[in-house]
Amino acid sequence: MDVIEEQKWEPKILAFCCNWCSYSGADLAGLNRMKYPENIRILRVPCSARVNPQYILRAFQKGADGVLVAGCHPGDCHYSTGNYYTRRRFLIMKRLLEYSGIDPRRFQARWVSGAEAEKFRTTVTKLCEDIKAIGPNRKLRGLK
Amino acid sequence: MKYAYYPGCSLDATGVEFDTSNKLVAKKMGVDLVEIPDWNCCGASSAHAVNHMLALALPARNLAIAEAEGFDTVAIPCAACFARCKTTAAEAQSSPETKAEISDIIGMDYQANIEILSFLDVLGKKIGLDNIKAHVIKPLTGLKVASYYGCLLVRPPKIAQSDDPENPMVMDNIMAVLGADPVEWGYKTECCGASHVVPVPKIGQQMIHDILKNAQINGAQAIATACPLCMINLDMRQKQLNVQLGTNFNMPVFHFTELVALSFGYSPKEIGIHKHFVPAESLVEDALSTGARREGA
Amino acid sequence: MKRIGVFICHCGSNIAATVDCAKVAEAAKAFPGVFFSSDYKYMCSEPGQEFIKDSIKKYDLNAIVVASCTPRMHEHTFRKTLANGGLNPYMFEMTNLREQCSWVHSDIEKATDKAIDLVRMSVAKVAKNEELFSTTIPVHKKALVIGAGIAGMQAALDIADAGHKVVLVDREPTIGGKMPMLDKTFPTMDCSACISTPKMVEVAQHPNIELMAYSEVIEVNGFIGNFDVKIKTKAKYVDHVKCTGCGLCETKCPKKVPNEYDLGMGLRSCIYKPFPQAVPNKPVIDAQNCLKLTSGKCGVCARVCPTGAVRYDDTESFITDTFGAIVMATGYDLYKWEDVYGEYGYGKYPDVVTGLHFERMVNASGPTGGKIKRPSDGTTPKTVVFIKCVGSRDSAKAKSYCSRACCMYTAKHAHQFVDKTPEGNAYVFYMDVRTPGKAYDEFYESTLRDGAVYLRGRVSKIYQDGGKLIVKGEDSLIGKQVEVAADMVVLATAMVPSAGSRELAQAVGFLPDLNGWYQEAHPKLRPVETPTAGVFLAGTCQGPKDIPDSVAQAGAAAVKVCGLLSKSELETNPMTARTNTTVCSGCGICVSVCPYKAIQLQSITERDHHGHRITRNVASVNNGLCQGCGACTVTCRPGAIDLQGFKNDQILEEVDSLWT
Amino acid sequence: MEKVRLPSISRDNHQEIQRLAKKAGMDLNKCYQCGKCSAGCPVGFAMDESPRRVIRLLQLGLLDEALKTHSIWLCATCDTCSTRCPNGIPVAVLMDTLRQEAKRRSIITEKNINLFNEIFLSNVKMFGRSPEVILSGLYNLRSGNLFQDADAGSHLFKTGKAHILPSRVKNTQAIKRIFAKCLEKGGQH
Repeated sequence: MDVIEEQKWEPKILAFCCNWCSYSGADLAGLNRMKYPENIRILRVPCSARVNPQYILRAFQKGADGVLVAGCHPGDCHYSTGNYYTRRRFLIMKRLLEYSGIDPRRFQARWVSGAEAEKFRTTVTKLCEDIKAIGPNRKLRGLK
Repeated sequence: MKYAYYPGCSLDATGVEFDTSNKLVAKKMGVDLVEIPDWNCCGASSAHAVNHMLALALPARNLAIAEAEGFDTVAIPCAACFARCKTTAAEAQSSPETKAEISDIIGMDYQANIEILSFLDVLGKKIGLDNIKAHVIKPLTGLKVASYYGCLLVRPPKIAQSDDPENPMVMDNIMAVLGADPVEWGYKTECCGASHVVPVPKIGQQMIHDILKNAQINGAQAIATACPLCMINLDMRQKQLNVQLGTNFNMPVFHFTELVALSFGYSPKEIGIHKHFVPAESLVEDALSTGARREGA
Repeated sequence: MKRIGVFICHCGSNIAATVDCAKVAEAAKAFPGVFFSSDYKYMCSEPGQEFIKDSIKKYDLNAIVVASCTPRMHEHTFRKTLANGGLNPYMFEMTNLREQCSWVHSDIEKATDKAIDLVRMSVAKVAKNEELFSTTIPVHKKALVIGAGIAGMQAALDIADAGHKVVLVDREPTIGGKMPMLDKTFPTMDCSACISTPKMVEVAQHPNIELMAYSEVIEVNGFIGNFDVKIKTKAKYVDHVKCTGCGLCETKCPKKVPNEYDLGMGLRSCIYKPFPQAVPNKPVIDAQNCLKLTSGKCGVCARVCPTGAVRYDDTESFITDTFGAIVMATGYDLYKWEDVYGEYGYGKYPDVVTGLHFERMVNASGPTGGKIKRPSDGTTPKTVVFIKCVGSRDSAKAKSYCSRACCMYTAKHAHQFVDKTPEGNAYVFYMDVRTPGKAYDEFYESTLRDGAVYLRGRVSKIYQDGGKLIVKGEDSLIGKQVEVAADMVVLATAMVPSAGSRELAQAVGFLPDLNGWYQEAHPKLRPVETPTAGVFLAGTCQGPKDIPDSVAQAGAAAVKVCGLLSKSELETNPMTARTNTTVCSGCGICVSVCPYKAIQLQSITERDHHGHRITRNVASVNNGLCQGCGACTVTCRPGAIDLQGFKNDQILEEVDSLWT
Repeated sequence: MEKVRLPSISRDNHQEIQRLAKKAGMDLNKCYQCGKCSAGCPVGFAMDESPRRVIRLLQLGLLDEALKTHSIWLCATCDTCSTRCPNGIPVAVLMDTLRQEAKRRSIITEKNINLFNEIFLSNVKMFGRSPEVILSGLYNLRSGNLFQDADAGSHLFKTGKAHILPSRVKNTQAIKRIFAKCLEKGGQH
């Protein structure tokens, strides 16, 4: 993209939030009228363990600049063990992305409980700042 | 069995009879003790009070020499030296950086893979009770012994790796196979204050006093030690205590290998029992003779 | 072909103030499949819902997106609206414009752009929605309560009183658990047996309760409303139908062994009842020690039994039954302090005992007839030291948690000792005094007034010195070492989950927490439920508790059970996993990740493309058990298993829609 | 009673305390002040502040007060405390660390213990070994307790437990190198 576009570029960040903790954490942030950047797009899933690594790859292919997977804290999973799978899965995922040339800062897995509105806000805000600093993602773009 | 042997400063002086008895016992058990050439002081009990690296480097040099000489095991009579060496090994093993730093300081390559044994380990773990029992020809029948381990042979547990940090039994068991009668007491792992008795006599004396007292209360006729520092504190200081604290201690104290050597048939003289401060020969004679009588009968 | 309707809600000004709703509605018109799009002031209002229903008819819509508040608020409302409007309620998606857009942003232009994106996502998803139908499963109106301590008995009684059948299982020869072993209960000091044994009798006589003592649950299958349970009853060697419980056999039995019930401080015969008020009040034979059963000699009990109830050839028996709900009430054990506390003597000093020993000692029906005596020599101790937190709050040696009841029962013990021993000294070593209960702190204060001396500090060492036990501590309030020459030491040992509770949990189908306690479904909002639907928790199996809390929790669990058993059938959530058997390879990985044991491998027979009959395994999901987490879907390599309502293609459409 | 004004932690001594705690391999917040360390301490009876209170001082940020205690010098490093601590805190190592720090700042509340250590180590530096006679001899001289243990002396010589001529390491250079290196690596002697 040319310079002008580069300047008015706003990152688009996709956030997978588990229905029981992180999604309600985001709701609570709303209830408390906490402000955070508009760049975040929340996609509701029942459990962070429902998030298939394929979705993340697809997001980056389609042009996501950052992806967040947020779930209940380990041990607090509504489905008792789901987020343990999430944790292991995305440790590996991070390495894969790194390997395929994607700045690991673009993908994050975080634990946000239904009570942690402030944590949700700071997490997404930080993520946005990081991504803005890194610039637009061109890796995997349009790969089919 | 062939072990590197690190006598340490005390065994060359106040602990000389410990050195003697260790060698006698080792000989009888077919253990070949080879003194580490040109060994140096391990720094106990002052280095760790002053400079962490110094406390690691001084023992490391000895261990490195032993390793270079091709030994895979070193036997260390003195509990303080034992503790310092084990600590050094532990820290070097847990961190490659530390190991490298140590090697750099001593100007030798320290592998930290040589096995470190106290003499309790040598007799208890390696030689074994049955083996010892087999060599007992003069049982110390009925001798009421309080086995005194002190601190450094059992603590910290991760470092010392003794049989138990709170109620070690290895020495008691050895005493039992010698025919002696190990007494149950409360101070077997209390600290004797090491060198405290020199710079802060009042404190050191109190610590030594409590140990002797508890042994006495529980009916011990003698105390067996596994460390020259403990030995000198408990043996040499009794006279002093009696003067300072108005006690009347007269409790013979032994290096535990002395008792082993005695039961193996060595004479008190060659072991050096007469070198003790608290006269111990008569007690030994009694024990041996009752033993002999029982055998005869 | 989907005909999607989109409705943008202003929520008064809540959304409209920051999002240009008209613009969003306008933009939505351009989304693929959208046939109607509009904004409205309050979608959830009566007219709002009417507007949706009318539009469904008017524009022949078959899928709806409402963009308003969080679905956690009104998803259910609008699903009903669809149903009333003649659509399947699952042909619906909701966009969260309030909590996750208008309330968290202030820049109208940016917020509006985001809102358009969010609506586009929902539209993309709803385009892939399918009609879903919830099925119903029957509920067997019978409850199983495992463990007959005070919590288990209370739960059983409450459920039975509500008119439901209950089977109450306990592995011991008698029900009652630990409470009858206790002497008095804090803070009221009423006699523990006097209030627990009547409950035991009530349980035994209740027409709705079937008591299975000396029995164990060994296998659990099925799901909420339909648990198939296999229960083993151990060999009693006594026919409890014939036996009158006269007790003659017990008096005549020639062999005596230490009585577990008195923690080995007393003796019992080999044909025995654990204690006089045992329920059932009939003996069993201890096969490990019985002379007849071990050596073939003896046989006295059979000879003296007036009803000929003794059966040396008795064997264990099994039953299987179906239950609608299960209550876990397996209780606690005391931490084995002897294994780790060398500084306290590894249990080699006879006069260092646990709180439970003390309870038996002060208990009038206990081995000492209620007299506090030193186990070593039977003398009355003058100075007793009580040590709290032995095994509790000790992450280095034992358990890091607080056992909750110890502060109170230690206060009780100290009180009882000074009460029974006028010139006695009671010293209590503590770290904190935790008395958060009605009349608890007052009780502690009364113990202080009784003359018990509390010393703040953990004891470092106990050793025998002649006839005395020397206890070395620090009074951390003055920062000085203290030494007590005690005659007896009582340790308040930690509570740990009862032996075998982990295996039982696995059999039932859930996992205990790190310490082995049963994990509640939610620490605040679902404290008596487990992650497994239809399984509830009562008493200390969930974590350390005192009697009042255990009883209260038992009542709560009972209410949940009654709520469940009051229904004759349950509607299942249709958003569950489903397998496409044609592509399922039967690898079974999904089976291993499912936290609810909802997936099983099932063999199917079919014809392959050559027409040959082949039999192979495929994963099949039990809708009764599946809770719809979707963990299985991600592990499925051929992508055969998918989650209804959150299918792969639905989510991928959402993702893609953001960048089209 | 002396008054402590909180917060007593200035930024730099907070960092200093964290550094020392890290060096000792412990987390100060882990200590819940149960006092088990102090209860079992064989030197406790002689300490001005129990080990527990020394840790408390650090928790409150009162570093100087902690370094001024006699306790950190009197600790015999017997590790009874560390072995029994319910939170696995290496108390004895902390005492070593604080002692070393106190010495670095020349806060020496137990002159004789310090003197003993200095003579001990200077002997080791000189001879590579620690000849007990010279140690006690020099110590008596410099501490002014001229006749301490003199009574034992004769017996020691008589029984050959003490020699006038100290046994020494041949390769004294190696030892000097070790001391030099350790000094340059910070810490002191």
